[in-house]
Amino acid sequence: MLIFFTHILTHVSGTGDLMIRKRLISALNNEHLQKAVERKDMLIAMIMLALLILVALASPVLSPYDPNAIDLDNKNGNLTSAHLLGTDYLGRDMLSRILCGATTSLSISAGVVTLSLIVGISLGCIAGYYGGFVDEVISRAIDLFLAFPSIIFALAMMGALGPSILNLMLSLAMVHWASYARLMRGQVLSVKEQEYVLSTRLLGASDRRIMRKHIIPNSIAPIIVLATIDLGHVILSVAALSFLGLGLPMDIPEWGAMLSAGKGFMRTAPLQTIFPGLAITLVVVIFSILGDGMRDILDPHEQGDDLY
Amino acid sequence: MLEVKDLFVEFPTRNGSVKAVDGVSFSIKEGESFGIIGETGSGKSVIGLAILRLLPPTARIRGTILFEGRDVYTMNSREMREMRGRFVSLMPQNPATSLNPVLKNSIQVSEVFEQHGIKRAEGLKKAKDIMSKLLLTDPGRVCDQYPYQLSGGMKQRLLASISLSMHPQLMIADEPTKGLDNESREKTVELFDKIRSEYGSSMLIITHDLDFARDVCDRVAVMYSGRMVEINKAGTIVTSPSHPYAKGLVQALPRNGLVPMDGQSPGRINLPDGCLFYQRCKSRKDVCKKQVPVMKIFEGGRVSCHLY
Amino acid sequence: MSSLLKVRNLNKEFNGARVLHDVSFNIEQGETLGLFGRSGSGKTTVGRCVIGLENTDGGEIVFNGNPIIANGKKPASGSNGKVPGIQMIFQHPETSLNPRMKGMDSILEPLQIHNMCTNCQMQDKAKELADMVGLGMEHLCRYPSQLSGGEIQRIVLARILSIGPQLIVADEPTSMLDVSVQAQVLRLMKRIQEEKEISYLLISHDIEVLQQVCDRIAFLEEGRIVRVEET
Amino acid sequence: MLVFMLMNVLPGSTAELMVKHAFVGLEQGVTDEELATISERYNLDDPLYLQFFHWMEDGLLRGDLGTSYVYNRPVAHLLKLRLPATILLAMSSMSIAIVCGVSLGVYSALKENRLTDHLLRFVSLFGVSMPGFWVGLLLILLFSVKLKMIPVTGYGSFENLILPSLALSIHSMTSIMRITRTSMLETLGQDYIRFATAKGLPMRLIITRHALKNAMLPVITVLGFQMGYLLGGSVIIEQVFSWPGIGSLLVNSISARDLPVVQGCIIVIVAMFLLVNFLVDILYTYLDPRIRYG
Repeated sequence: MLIFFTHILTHVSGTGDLMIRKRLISALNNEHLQKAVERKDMLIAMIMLALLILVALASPVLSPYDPNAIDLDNKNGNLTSAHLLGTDYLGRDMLSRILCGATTSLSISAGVVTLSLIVGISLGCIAGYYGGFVDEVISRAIDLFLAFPSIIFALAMMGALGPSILNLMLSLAMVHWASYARLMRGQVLSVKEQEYVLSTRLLGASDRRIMRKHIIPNSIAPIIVLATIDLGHVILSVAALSFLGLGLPMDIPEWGAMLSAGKGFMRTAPLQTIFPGLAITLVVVIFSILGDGMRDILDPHEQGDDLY
Repeated sequence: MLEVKDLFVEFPTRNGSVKAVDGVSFSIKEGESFGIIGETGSGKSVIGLAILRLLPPTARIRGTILFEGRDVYTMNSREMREMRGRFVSLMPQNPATSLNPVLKNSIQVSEVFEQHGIKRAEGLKKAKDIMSKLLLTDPGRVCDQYPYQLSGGMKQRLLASISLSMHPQLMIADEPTKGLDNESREKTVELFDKIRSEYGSSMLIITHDLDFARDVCDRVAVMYSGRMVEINKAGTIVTSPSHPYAKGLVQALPRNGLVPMDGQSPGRINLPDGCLFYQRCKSRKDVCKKQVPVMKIFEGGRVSCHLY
Repeated sequence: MSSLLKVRNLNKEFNGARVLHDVSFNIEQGETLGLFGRSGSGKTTVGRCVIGLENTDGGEIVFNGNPIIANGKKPASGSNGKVPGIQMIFQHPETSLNPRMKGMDSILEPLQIHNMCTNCQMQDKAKELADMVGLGMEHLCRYPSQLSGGEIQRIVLARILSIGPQLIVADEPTSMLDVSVQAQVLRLMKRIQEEKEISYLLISHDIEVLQQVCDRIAFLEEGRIVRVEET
Repeated sequence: MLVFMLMNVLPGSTAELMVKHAFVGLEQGVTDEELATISERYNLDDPLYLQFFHWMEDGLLRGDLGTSYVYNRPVAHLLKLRLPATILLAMSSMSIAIVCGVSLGVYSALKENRLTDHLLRFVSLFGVSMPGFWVGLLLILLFSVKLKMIPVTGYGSFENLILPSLALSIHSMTSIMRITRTSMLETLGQDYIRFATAKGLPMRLIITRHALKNAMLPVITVLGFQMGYLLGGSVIIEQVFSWPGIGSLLVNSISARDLPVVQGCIIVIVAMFLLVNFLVDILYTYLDPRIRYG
């Protein structure tokens, strides 16, 4: 099953990939961006996101200590000048671990979402546009994968595959692509019947061109909104999995793992459980605000002030 | 019966406030059927909604609307509720979306009676005989069905019977013939004649269909970009209007040779001063550009144009 | 000179019910044929069959001498059954243009599809098409949601004219428009007909419009052509 | 079926992997013949489809889902033991989520753009973003450690149900609230609401009779998905509160590589998920006549 799945992935992602890149570039540089800046909450969220990405990229430089450096003599230390956010049960500096944690979480969730976006959009588009047998097969696959609550499926996969970043990304992506595919398929089915698609086909346009120029731009909006919010959800899932000890190997600093480590020492050093949780919440909040904002901006009849 | 003096309605939007109604005054006498003709976006529907205070909260309204001598905008909500449905009723624009899709027809018909102090069973009986008066086949069955099971024409008749249930003194009909083909338009004319003969209530009919107005209304007003340009007997307006715009409208009718007027109505955010029809008026004078023409009595009707 | 379009006993079934019964008519070069019928008489289906959007159950359609449908089946020729010579205008302006494309791109798209002229010519070709349908450049850089119904139908017309069709099937092109705008659009279509020698199949339920605009009118009731009159 | 295929086709022969891990705790290397006896006892060597039929045949037909490697007792028995706990937790958090979510959603929609609306939206923003287990930890920290009011773990009395169900329901409650609010606002803008006001109906009646029913349709469709999220979350919350449900059994058996138990748990959870979705569909057809008569 897995080998079969990765085979479609490589083949399909070739076509899907180029479609996505071109669409995202053209969608973002026109007036959507100005509108985004207009809205206060979007502005704040975008600034915080930029900050977040900066931190994630530069975390090795930024963090004062090596996140994995064990220093047993001041275990569970509280806030001191040396360790701004205290230390965990192995004496590792919390601040640097949280900063590096940002890198892991963001990179994993970005990877998972892009992976599932590529697969979801291509399969959804193909299923919606061509219909018939292809549609049947893909829809059955979608129902199959959606039958699982996402974390359960990922849990089972991680259990079997063993902890590693690739396995984590793969198992999460295997669940998320289905929701994108289903949303995309629904959008394509409705857009396909619109009169401007029919007239373009009459003008002799090829299927590929119709898909690229007309169908995807008009059905991509809700997918982008879902993807933005999903970025947050994936981080939650990653944290949950590593909280259960099934996520990443121990040496990679991860917020969820920190929380589960800190759980044991709640009475003596409660701070260890508060900061990582706060970090997770903050990141997910940013993505939720961005997601809501995107929904209003990309809304078709928000284009301009329509003629009264 | 109904007196509207200098009604102004503005909708603030992102880039400026749209002046939907720009100083409209007219009155409807007891038992009279008054028509308002105007093209899409001339603000005619806004007047209907303004009378029943159904405009969205963002709308800024100036001017007075007197119903039976009482100013609608000084009524408190209880009085207002008393007036709606009992004294003034609305027949909405598109019957398809004006019926609650998930509620049985019987509830939607009888709730008007309940609201005005009549028990449901008796209300239902009254509703049924109104329906049969309006040539609605088998009212009993219709009541047990859901709105989506009715055809367009039947929905319209159901709406008519709902709005007539309390024998209102004034019925406001908003675009009853929108999107209907010739044959069902004749049926609507027949329906309105029946309503007038059966109930004798005075009517405010908002439409863009000149022939329909001629067949159903006593007096007709022509609206252009939020202002009334001419008010006269229905017959004269349709055959020999005096205002240039009204003339243009009549000549553009298919049977009069489809003579088009050039240009479009002006943008509604910053209205040009002087007569709004200036750019498109063939017999314009330079005074039209500067001064807003005032309503003058002319040949049994009133017209607002510098030519007279 | 043989007629531009010959339709011989066209039949169509729609989940069991027969919608069209042996519909036959032909359209001469440069003529406007009206197709009158009440709603539900099957007039839109006739238009969609001629255009190739719907497949038919029997009958022939010969366009400009070469058959596009022979006894109900599309012969192998033609780009998946769509003949570039025939184009269609739809009834609802708000869905006739891609909401995400500015007017300019919609007009130029057919040219790009058949890459009929280089990019530098694109600009003035667009200008020329816009003038032909009476639109200024400022309309071209607006999104469809910022345009009125009449302006959208003009852009649709310009878009179709860019590849020089011979027959345009118009399915109630102006029924959603106001009276004055309808007059402007129909006048425009007549003017283009004279300039470009285009013939129209105008489908409508408004007999007055047809009498005013068409040379001949075919009356359709319950899927049958009952009579054809000269206007 | 998918569950079985999935677990077995994965890289590395599961049997060998399983056995090695299961006994790594006890002693170091696993000699080959020990390996042989183990796999023979659990007939792991014969080809997959035979294993599958074997498992299907005695599993689903006679409810004997094989025996657990670790506890050495029939899986079905284990599951039966733990099922009520999970159902109790899921039901209670589901009801909290629905009741509060819907009412707050409607409330904030009615008070649109006023203080309460903005406040609720701000709180819900954080509610949705907080990871379930962190909320659990915070609750423990607050209630038990600091205020020493409610026992942290344990099962049985009503008290220890409060914290876990609250923690689990916060996420679903806030997302249900947001969805209700948007769909309520959308419904209030419809023509039939304006027509109802034109009939002179009081606002209260319009909301209860007309608006609410229509606004619930999109909420119900998403309910199914939310319940899935709830079940997923319960796995984690049970770990935090060491709540003896199927979730914690699943987690322990995964880390203990206890194959039949893992499969059993997943099947039960998926079954519950499908059951809830099925109920949601029925509710949907009941509410929306258009679908019932189709």
